[in-house]
Amino acid sequence: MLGAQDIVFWVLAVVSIVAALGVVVVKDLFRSALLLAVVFIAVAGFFVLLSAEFLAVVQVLIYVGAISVLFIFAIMLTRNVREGNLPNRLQIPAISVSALLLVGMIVAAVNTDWRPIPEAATDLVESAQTQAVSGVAEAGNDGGSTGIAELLIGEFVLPFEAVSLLLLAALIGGLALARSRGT
Amino acid sequence: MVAESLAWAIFLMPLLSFLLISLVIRPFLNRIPQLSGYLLIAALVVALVLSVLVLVRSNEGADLAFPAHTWLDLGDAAIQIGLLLDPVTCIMVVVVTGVSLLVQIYSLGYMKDDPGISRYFAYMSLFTASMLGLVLSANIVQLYAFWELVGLSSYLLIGFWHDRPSAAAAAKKAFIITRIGDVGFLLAIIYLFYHGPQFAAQGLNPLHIPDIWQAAQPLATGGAVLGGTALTLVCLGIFAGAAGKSGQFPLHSWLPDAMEGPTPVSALIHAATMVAAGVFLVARFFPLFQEARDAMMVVALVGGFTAFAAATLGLVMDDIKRVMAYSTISQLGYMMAALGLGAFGPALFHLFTHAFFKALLFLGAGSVNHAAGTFNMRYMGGLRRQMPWTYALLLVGGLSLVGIVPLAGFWSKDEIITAAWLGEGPVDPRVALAVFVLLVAAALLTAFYTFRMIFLTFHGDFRGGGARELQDAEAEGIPAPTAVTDEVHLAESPRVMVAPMLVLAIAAALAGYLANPQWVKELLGIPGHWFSYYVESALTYGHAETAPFNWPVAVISTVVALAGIGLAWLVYAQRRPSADTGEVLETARSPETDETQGSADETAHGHEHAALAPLRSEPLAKAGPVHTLLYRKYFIDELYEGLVVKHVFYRYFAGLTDWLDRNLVDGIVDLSAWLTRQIGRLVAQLQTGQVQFYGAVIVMGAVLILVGYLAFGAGIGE
Amino acid sequence: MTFPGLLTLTVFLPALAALAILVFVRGDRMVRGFALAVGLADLLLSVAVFLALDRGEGAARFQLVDRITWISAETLNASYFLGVDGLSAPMVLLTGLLGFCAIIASWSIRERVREYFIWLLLLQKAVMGVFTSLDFLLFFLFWELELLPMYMLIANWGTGRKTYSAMKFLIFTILGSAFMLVAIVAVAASQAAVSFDMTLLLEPGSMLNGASAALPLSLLFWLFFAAFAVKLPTWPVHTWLPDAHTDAPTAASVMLAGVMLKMGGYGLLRVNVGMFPGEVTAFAWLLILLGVISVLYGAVVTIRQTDLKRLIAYSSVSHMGLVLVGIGSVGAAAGQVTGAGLNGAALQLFTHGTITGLLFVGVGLIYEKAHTRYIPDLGGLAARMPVAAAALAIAGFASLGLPGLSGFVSEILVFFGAFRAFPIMTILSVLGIILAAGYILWMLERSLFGPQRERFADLTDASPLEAVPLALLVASIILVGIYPAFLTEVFDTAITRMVDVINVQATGLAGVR
Amino acid sequence: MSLESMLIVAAILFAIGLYGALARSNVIAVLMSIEIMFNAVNLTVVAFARYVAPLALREEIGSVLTGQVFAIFVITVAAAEIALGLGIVFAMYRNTESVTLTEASQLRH
Repeated sequence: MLGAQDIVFWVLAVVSIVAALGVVVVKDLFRSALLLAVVFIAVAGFFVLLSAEFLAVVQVLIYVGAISVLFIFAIMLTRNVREGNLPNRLQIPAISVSALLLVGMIVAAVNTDWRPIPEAATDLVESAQTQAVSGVAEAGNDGGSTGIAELLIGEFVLPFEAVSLLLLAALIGGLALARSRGT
Repeated sequence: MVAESLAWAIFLMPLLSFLLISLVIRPFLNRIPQLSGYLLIAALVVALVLSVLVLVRSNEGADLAFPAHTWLDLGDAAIQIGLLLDPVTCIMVVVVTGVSLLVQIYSLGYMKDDPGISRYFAYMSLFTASMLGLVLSANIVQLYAFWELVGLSSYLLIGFWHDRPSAAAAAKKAFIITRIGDVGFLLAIIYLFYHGPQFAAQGLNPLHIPDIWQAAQPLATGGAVLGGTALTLVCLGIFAGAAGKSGQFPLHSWLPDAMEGPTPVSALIHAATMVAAGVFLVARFFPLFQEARDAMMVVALVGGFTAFAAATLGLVMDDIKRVMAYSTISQLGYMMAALGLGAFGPALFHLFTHAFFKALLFLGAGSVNHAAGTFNMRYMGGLRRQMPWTYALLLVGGLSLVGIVPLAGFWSKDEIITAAWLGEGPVDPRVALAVFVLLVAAALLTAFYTFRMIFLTFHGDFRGGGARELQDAEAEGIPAPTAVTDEVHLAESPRVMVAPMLVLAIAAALAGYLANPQWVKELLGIPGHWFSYYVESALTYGHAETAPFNWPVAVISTVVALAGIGLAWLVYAQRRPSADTGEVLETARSPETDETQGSADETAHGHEHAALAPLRSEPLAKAGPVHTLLYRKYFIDELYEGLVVKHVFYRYFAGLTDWLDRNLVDGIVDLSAWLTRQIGRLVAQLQTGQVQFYGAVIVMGAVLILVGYLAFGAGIGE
Repeated sequence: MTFPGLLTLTVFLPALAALAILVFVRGDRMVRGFALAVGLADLLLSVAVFLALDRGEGAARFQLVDRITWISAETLNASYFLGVDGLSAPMVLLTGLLGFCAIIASWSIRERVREYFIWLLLLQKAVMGVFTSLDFLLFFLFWELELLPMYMLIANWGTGRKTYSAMKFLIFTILGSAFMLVAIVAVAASQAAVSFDMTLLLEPGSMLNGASAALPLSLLFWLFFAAFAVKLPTWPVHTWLPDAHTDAPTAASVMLAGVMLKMGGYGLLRVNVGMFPGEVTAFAWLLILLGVISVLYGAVVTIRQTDLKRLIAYSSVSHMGLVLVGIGSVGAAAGQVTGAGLNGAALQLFTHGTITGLLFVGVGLIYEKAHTRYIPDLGGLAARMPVAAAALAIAGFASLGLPGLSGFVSEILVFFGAFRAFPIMTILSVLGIILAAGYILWMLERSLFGPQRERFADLTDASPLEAVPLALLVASIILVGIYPAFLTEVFDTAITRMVDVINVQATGLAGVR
Repeated sequence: MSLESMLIVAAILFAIGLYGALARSNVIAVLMSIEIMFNAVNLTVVAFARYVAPLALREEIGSVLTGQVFAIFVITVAAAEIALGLGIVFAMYRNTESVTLTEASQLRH
């Protein structure tokens, strides 16, 4: 029996896979970039399905809004846009390696006993995840706010700081690299 | 009683002189050239007085045994040092200090103008100290140490004029050849130490010389601590050392070359003292040899053969010092033969007299050299007019060497020949007879070459000296010997040189009366046969008795000696040098030099005076190949140096080893390095620089890990 | 004058000085002067260590101990553990002496002076550390630490194919140390409680035994031997030595031949003889065989050399072979082993250190002034450089075993000891002294004697400062030659214990059989 | 819709991205492929967070969100990587007039 969620999942799956294939095979880089945006949006859809709404929003903001645009800029700025996405000499090794890895991953995914949480607890998880951002108290919980924000500046404060440093470094590095030599 | 410190002082005086010269005079006071000489002479005077004192005390039967001192104590490897003042030592000490003193006085004159005079006296001090240490040693390791040190001083003094390549080469040769013998000596010492437990069982020390004597004696229970093959091996080892030092065949070839050193050095080291150390060594261990008959026979035969063979070589040498050198080898052969025949007293007596007359002969040769500027007798002649003293003194020395009554050499040589004649010693009578024949033949040759030397040097007309020799060498295009100078001033040597020779001549003439003739009961307070009795009293073990005077032998040896002199007179003194002018006889030169000589002669003839004509022909050359054989010293130098050392050893053996080291042993190392580099180069091909290729390889690795995990690691997570 | 930490100070003073030079000493003259002062201070400290050693009967085996836990007892149980006994105290003295001489021999270095002296001082520190550390981990640390300065000295301040030689030296030694590391780990793991304490392994009660060892004892023995044999060096792993010596600067040659080769001999005596008494007696025949081959082979190859430094290097192979011959003396009949051979081997380490040090200082002087080490190009130097020539000649005579100089004493002790065990082998090795006379005299004849050469007309002799190391080393050679007891009585305190252990072990085995 | 189907989709996306990263010659295309791989990884992380992780749910609700925090970090790092990556692309373009990855092998020995 096919639920609404399943239908959405399948649609998203087909869209994302087709778009991803498009990204890597289409000759025109500009079109690749547009298809890449489609992949990002489909992944955002998956996030919603997985009740990670906050992440979905972040995905759309950063990937679709920023990164895709950056790519398009880059393609525009490097002149040989249209004939850029040529395959190199590693076609057969690349396909075989990827296929092998894919088979391996699928086998691993199917054969492993993941011991998922019991069906009964699913709702609880979903609501906890959904409310992660808002922090509204739930029936099974005694109302403490346990949002992502608290996790980020609490338990994960060190990685958080490290990532901020990384971003700063990337910012400076990007500037230094992109700056023309003379000035 | 003599205090131990006084006995040590005999050794320490020259050592002190060495230290003062090398640490104070040579660095700071080198501007006063004779100072070091005076210092050494003063030290030697003190040492001589002490030596005579010790000798007198010893003769009076004083107890001169001193306890040994520990030098190195490592459990059973204890090495002690001490003094052994037996009669043999006492005699040797007097000889060494006495001759050394005279030679140093002579050196003051002979080395006067040499810039290295301080160095010379430093080396001489070192030598005298080492030689005294050698004869005084009570421990065999101590003896070996001084044994090597005299070798060192000999090396330094032969190579004293180190800017002469021939001197440097001769010094090296002397050291290495004696060292070959020394290895035998060292092995004997090691072998003695090896028997340490057996020695210790009898309460003996395997390195203490009197204990070694005792060990060789038969025990009451039968056998000996050191007996049979072991004893023979030890004796042969010791004899190897002695043969090296005393220039016995086949280790004799260094001694003639050693004449490259200053003449006083030759007189002291290579005639009177150091070369006699080999004889001393065998005498020192005589109680061992007596128990080892095989070793005795070897000593006797080697000695006899050397006495004869060296004398034959002495016949043809042109260099006055080389004649003397072969004579020394020959006389040392006499002493060795005597020891081998069991004639302990005669051997030492000959050592004693030989020290005087041979030192005298060498000093005389030095005196002649001072006048003529060369050692080559072909360019001398007629010197008796200018140098009457030298001539007279050399004549005394020569007659003593030849063994003419009543000079010292007669008495000592006669005792040795008598011992061989009687053949009463421990060796087989047939061996003794063979030795007797060799020794008598050697006596004939000795007389001949000695007077050949005297006639060539002092008789006839003067033939130009060093100046002429340089001229000829230039004309023939061959390098002149480095010792030749063009300073020819025909005159008697200064008094400082003649006086020591005079003292030696007196000793060479009269020393015989210390032993013989036995029918004289007492002469000037010295009892008849004193020397032999005294020396033989050193033999605490075993027994040796000098044979009484033997008329037939005395007659035979005198006749033989006179015959030799007569022959020499016929061949050399009858000749008029002018008759030789232009007469080109085949002198025994190597074929290579012959070719150059032919053309050179013609140019040389142009400016030749009759009075200045060098002795071009050698009467003995008529013997043809025999002369060549002798002149080239039986080709032994060619065999040793040319064939064995240069080719077989250096070029082939060492060359091959060196090649293998560079190419095989190191080659394997370099090969493995090369292989590593090649493998690296091969693997580096994978380093394409293509990021995506690297990525693919990484993913491949990830796949492998994944597959591995899926296939084998199913249980890992459990 | 002894105080706690004396040994630590002795070992680490050069390192501190190196740090000081790195941080605040400026100017070449200042650096040289400072290094000289430190070298002198360290020499005095090492003399103090040598004198402070109590040689009495009841004295502790290891003295002047500095011990601090380094890695806790629960994990690796390693400690910072320094101490000296009769075997190592003379080695410390030798290192101090040669270190000082090496500093003076470096006076003419003109390039990158600061860097040079830093490496030289670090080298001295590392070698001192090897001789004094009593903890295997620390021992290994110092053992490896010495490689880097030596590599730098050869590769940067050397001559000829210097990078090749430096790399060859490095690879050979590291290969050897790799074996040693395996052995050290196995030894540490073999004990009831993991421990790197070397002193335990030297005592009969707590020595390794075959039953509990992680690897067979004979394998451990050979693993250690491999490391020490490369360093010694013994045939056939000697070929790094001629190259390294030839291309190293003078001071590095002095340190290399003078003290670093001694690390190999010291290791053999300390570890292979001290800790494996059963194995060393069982394999004595093989050790002495390698020793005899080294002695003769080294000597024969030496004769063919025409480069002064290469000649001395090969003669070192020959002379260090005698150390193995001396160690071979433990192959004597059960219970009959005496200390002579081992004492000779230990003394040979010291004497060869001073003799070769002197040879290299002398040759360094000649090279510096005559600009060549090729023997056929030399000649007649004795007249121009009497002091240097005399020093070289004395070193040469000591090297060929002339009595009165130090080489003789160690040689005769080695022969005495070894003959008890292997007579034929010993006789063969005695023949080496003839060859030694051959090559040494040939070298002296060709380089010092002969006619004076035109182009050496304005050579100058050693300056007073340059004469200091010559005089020091000559004095030590003569002192040991005339009065060897001042060293052997110290060596003997350590060697008697080893010999006792070996004899007890051997008779014990014989009893079991 | 299940964990397995989610993982399979992510795996397919990852494989496609990998293929692109290995087989494209244009640097920008390679970077885009890498972004697809990042997204695939994010997908699995979030899927695990949803289906597997909250075993400890009853003790602490926060662990449910760990997967999402990880995803946020990944997104941040991806952003930084793109910023730098494109910077390098510009630098390379400026120096060689090309953005072809196979030509960029100057760092080879």
